Amino acid sequence: MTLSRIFKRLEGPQTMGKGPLFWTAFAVVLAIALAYPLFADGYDVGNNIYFLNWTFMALGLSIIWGYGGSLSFGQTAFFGVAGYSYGILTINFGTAYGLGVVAVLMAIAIAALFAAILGYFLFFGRISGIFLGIVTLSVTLALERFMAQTAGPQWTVGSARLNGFNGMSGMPPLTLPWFGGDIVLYPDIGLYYLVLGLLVIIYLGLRILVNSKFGNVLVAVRENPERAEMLGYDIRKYQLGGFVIGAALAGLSGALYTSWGQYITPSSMGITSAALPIIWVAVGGRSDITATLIGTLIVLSGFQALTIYGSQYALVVMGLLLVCTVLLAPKGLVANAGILLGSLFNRKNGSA
Amino acid sequence: MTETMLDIKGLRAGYGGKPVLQGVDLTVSRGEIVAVIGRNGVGKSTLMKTLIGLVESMAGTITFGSTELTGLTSFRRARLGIGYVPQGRDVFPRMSVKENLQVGESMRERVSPDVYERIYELFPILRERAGQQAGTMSGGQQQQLAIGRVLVGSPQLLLLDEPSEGIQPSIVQDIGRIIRKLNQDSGMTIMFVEQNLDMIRALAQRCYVMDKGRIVAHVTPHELDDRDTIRKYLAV
Amino acid sequence: MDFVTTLVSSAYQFGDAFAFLVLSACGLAVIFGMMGVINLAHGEFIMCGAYMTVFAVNWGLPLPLAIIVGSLFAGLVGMVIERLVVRRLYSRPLDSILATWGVSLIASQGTLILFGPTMRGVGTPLGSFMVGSLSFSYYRLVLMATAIAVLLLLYLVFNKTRFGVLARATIQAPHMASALGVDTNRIYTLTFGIGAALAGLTGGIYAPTMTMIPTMGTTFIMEAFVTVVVGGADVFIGTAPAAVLLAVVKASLTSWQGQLAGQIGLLLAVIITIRLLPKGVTGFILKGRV
Amino acid sequence: MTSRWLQAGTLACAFAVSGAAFAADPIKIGVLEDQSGDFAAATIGKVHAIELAAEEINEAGGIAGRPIELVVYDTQSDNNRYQEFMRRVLQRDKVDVVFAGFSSASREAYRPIVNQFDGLAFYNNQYEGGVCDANMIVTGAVPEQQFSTLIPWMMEKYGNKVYTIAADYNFGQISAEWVRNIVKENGGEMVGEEFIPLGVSQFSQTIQNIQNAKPAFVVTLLVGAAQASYYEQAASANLGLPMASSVNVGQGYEHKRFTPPSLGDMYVTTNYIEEVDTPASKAFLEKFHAKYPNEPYVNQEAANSYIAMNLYKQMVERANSTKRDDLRKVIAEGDVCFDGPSGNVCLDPKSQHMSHTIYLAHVNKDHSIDFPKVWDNIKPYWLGDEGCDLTQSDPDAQYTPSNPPTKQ
Amino acid sequence: MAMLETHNLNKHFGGLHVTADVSFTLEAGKIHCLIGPNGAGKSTFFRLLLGEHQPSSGKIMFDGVDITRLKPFQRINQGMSVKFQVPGIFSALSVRQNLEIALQRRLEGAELDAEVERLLDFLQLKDVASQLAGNLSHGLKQWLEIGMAISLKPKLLLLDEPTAGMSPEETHMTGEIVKQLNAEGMTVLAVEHDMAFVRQVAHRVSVLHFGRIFAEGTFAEIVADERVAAIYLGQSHD
Repeated sequence: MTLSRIFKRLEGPQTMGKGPLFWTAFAVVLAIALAYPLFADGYDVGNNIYFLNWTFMALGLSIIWGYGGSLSFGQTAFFGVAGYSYGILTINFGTAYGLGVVAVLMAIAIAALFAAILGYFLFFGRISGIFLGIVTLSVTLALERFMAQTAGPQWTVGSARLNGFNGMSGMPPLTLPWFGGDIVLYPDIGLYYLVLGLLVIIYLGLRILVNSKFGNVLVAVRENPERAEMLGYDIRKYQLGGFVIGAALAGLSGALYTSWGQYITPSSMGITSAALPIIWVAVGGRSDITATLIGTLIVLSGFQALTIYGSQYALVVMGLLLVCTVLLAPKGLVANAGILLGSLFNRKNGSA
Repeated sequence: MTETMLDIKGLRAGYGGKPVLQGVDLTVSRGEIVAVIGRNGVGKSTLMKTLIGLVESMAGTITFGSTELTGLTSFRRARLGIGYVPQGRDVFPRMSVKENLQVGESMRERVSPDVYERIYELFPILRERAGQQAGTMSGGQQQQLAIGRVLVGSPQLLLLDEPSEGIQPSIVQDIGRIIRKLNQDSGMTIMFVEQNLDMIRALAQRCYVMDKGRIVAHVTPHELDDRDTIRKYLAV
Repeated sequence: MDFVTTLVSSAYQFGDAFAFLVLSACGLAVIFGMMGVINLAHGEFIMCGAYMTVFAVNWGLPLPLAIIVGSLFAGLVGMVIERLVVRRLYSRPLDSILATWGVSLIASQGTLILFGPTMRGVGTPLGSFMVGSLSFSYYRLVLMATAIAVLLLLYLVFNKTRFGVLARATIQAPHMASALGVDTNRIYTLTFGIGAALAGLTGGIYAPTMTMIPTMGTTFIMEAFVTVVVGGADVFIGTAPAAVLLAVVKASLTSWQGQLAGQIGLLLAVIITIRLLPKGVTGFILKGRV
Repeated sequence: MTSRWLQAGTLACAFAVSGAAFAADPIKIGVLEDQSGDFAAATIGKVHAIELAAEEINEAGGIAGRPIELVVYDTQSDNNRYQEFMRRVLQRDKVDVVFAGFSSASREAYRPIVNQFDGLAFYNNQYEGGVCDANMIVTGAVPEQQFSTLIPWMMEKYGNKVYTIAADYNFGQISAEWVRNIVKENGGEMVGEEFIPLGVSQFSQTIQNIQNAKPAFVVTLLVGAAQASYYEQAASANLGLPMASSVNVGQGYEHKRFTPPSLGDMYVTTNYIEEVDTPASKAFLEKFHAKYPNEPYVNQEAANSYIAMNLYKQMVERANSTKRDDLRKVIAEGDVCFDGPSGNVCLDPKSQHMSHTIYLAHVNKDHSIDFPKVWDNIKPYWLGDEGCDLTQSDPDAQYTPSNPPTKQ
Repeated sequence: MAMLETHNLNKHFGGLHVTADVSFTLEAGKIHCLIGPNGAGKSTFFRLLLGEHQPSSGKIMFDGVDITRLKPFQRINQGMSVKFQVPGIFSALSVRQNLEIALQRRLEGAELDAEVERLLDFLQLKDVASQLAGNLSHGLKQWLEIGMAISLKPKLLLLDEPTAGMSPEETHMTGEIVKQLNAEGMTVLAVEHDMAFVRQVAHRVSVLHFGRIFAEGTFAEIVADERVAAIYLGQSHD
């Protein structure tokens, strides 16, 4: 009974996939993911951590854009802020004794705070739609340009040099406090399970969130902001809330990325980087977190494969893919496929 | 005088898949002035919008002269000689009166230069205010502009959607007089949607009565002198 | 430095910043203001104009003619892209951001594949003049004059020509314009084409002063966006005053504290603007009007 | 050409030439260079130079009898791609050595990964100096080699008032620091120093600042295509001052890309450019053009990459191993040298950087090049002097003059 | 007692005066209908009450509080609620969720669930509860929106043409719903031009004409007023 109540909170009209079939598939995928390091080589495990790192940022964008209807072009700004914060904190204080985890949490908090301040200006200034996109992009580019010029020795925080365009490096990898000594999480199996675990928790948590009251209002604001306001909701607060959650998730990506590669640069916030999350989310299907998650992983691995095998044509193919997706599958490839699958399945059921 | 200008058969149209027009049949002959009357919300404006192509029709035919209109975009219909004056006027608010008039030129390949003179004679206020921003004018002035604007394209058929709406009675009478003059002088065919009895009586030769997306009656303006008829077909 | 030299030098710096802001932004502003589309391929249209200009010079055309060829070519490409892609997305402005981003990826990498990583430019013509101890480039004056000419031309096109009247009518009430016989699709195509041609003109006219690489358009992008954000939707009452304002900020900060201060000043201007004037200068000027 | 074709082609060549002799396991060399994106112009030649060297070495019997197999990825001028592909070549392709990186940012992006997997990487670029890392071998020239020669010479010839404009990032900042220190040591005066944010392409104000300061010459440490617009704009404003640089011409062949005379009177210290008029250089250029007839320019990075391949061959053959520690023992002997297109070069055991012959290239008004001065065997002394000694310890760090190693 | 009062409310757009000196009082506990020909300024007046437009001058008092400068959602939280002319629903959410979003303003848990069921019953939406609201018929959308509006338990319910696009049966049914809500203590202001509906529900009727209150009285008084018939039908009143 309790189990069914939990499932009830995980399901709802805001998320695709429900019922035993979906959860069986979910369990199978999860089981494969858990067993994966047993039969994959170190490179694949490390590479998959890298892919999984980015999904948090994509999920965050799905919340603010797909569910909340406000396009943020500034996800990478929060990514960068958290990445630098993690770097500064861990270079100064190290990651032992659980300080690494604290640093990740603080990095996320700083990114969220930055988003709260920026979002206050944006949403309480009633900036919406396409203009919101330009403004968030401008802020992101500003941040990139600012960080790129911090090469001089005066730009240090404690013992951490921001190091300008070349980027900040030398931060220790994440460690988890454990009985009998900390576990150092290099990009191998340990970090894989940590990131996978985080992803499962956040995915399920977001499912609950978007199917909760807050999620309902968020979608209500997207669907019909006037009506939502006329139900007495201060829609600006909900938009801000979605924005901050999205930023915090981008921050998690940023902190994990920085610990993964022990490196963060301003170009993580440049225009190309800023556009990438939008592409992942749009290609997958922005208004569903499952579609976003699958889409992000497909696009990331697809683009990497293109770069490996397509060489200089990779970028051209990416551009074409983007244009075609927008024109032919406006809801996103994964979401459209999901809808198709759903209707096929229903039809079969109906005729049977 | 019996040449058919507009022939509508079984027209169904509406918004978002929901038909507002439930099969409208109606004809207008060349040179006529025909009114479509009815309560609010029965589909009169939707009919006008469907005729000019702003609402897509779902079924039925609209024949203008010998041309089938369904499937044509609205600018093509306008260029065939249908002038449309919408409810609420829809002047271009941040453009001058003169510029508003110039947009009407798009209905024709070539517009004779004296057309503006003729329009200014009909509506002297437009000459006076030629440089003023249209959005800053009163409702009555905007209505005159909206009619003047469509006359620049010398339409054969003029569609007027509630020309009296929100306008002072004296101006309503002026507008009525001008429309009649257009019909008499140049034989312009006029179809209008109206609730204003003064306007209907002053102008219409025939009236179609609409209710719930259908034509439910066909009356003469004289019949509207009867209180019960009014009560039956119009509001209050 | 004597007074005259200081004055000339300040005016020159202001004019230079103004020209760069106006020319960077005008194409973007026309497309955004008139059609509500954010054209992320703006930089690539600039690059397209610049490359075409250099090709035309290499074919033996004189530079001014080559710039016009470059501009027209960019406009043509713009119209094709409007037809193929942007047209389908007018009801989905956010998706048009994605699509134009895709176009920009294809364009810049496609150019790299076709023409290589760099191309030899054309030299800057016209030489220099001296005021006091300082020498100035005549060509920069041409840039300033072009910026003003572009604004003037845009004003004339959109206010004094038939096309301009129809374009503004289409923007203000597309359905009504269509019902009056205006082929609104054609207007959209032409407007997008004008925006692209303006970007191409910017590319062409800056081509002699810059390095020719496929990503050259990106150096204009930040200034372009900043100007459009501060200016808001209308080219005339928004972009032009915004460019004046930002040029003052940029030129004075740059001369006072260096290039970085100038750049940061621009961005602060954006932040302040969105708080005080969420709809940009346009919104401020139109406030209280219809 | 895709990376796979490259690999296949190289392999095919190798097998065709020496047949059965190559039954031995190939030596795998990872190549991560930017073949698209912002930096492509300067780096495509590096890939070609590596391919040229690999072909030559394979034709001559390979490295200790083992053929070279190249694993080439296009890093798209994108730091993330460096991280992805460095991991890939080390973990998946299990290469013996990696030749990687153009920008310092890309080097810093991959360096932690090389350290993590304890790999060995060659960085074949001229850069701001200071990398003290046992996993790295740097063959590019560093500031002490380029500025200790260039600046005193310029001051002697033109006067001692110096104005620096530099890209506002690590390379520019650190190089400017070097210039500042050397100018001071030689009794000169800095009349101005200006840092230009990356991506800025408009220089009117800067040009005026320079005119106001009236320097004897300008040190231009500009980077990237946008900033290269300076030369055109300065020429058009008739600035007319001599320029000194460590980065232009040798890397981005601006004198070939810009219309004369915008680079007129520029002096550059470089360890190689294709105009270098020695028999070794001419032979190298000839081989290069025979293989890549359409190469627009053979720059110093291409030469360094070619040299690096040959140095690696020598190290492996002397160590009879590809293990990093064995190779470093060879380097520690202090006589890993190669007589290549740029003259004789040797690896410095303390810093694992390379000594160079430094050519002073002078760009004439018509953009032809002459060499008023050549300095032989300039050593990368700074790191060693400051206390970086990789034979003793491996700090995995990058130092700068304002942030030197803590001396023991 | 006055639930809602406006004092000399003016609104003009450029040269266009949409409402002029509207002083209007709505008694608590009444159903008050606002009628008038198209373009009389009804919807502008409505938007002024909601706070979607700011008046050029004048004052709005609601239940003793000056709400003239309050934002729309703050007015709602003062105890008013609105149903728009074009149904303002959340198309991508289910009918049940639409109601939940409205009800979660004041209820939660089992109480909320019970109230959802009660409303679904009351509005006869039970059969379509799990459908997406966007797929409902026009009439059902209208009811759903009324349901959302009354979920807030407002003191004052504002209805903008609540029966637009409804069949006579649906219109009648809507009238009954409104009367029942009023009987439960809700004050109602409806802009409407369906006279059958006005006759069915109105305690009091005001006629808006050229942005002014032209006449006011009971339904019978208004119908009997020849001047009202005249302006409605555009007859010159001489």
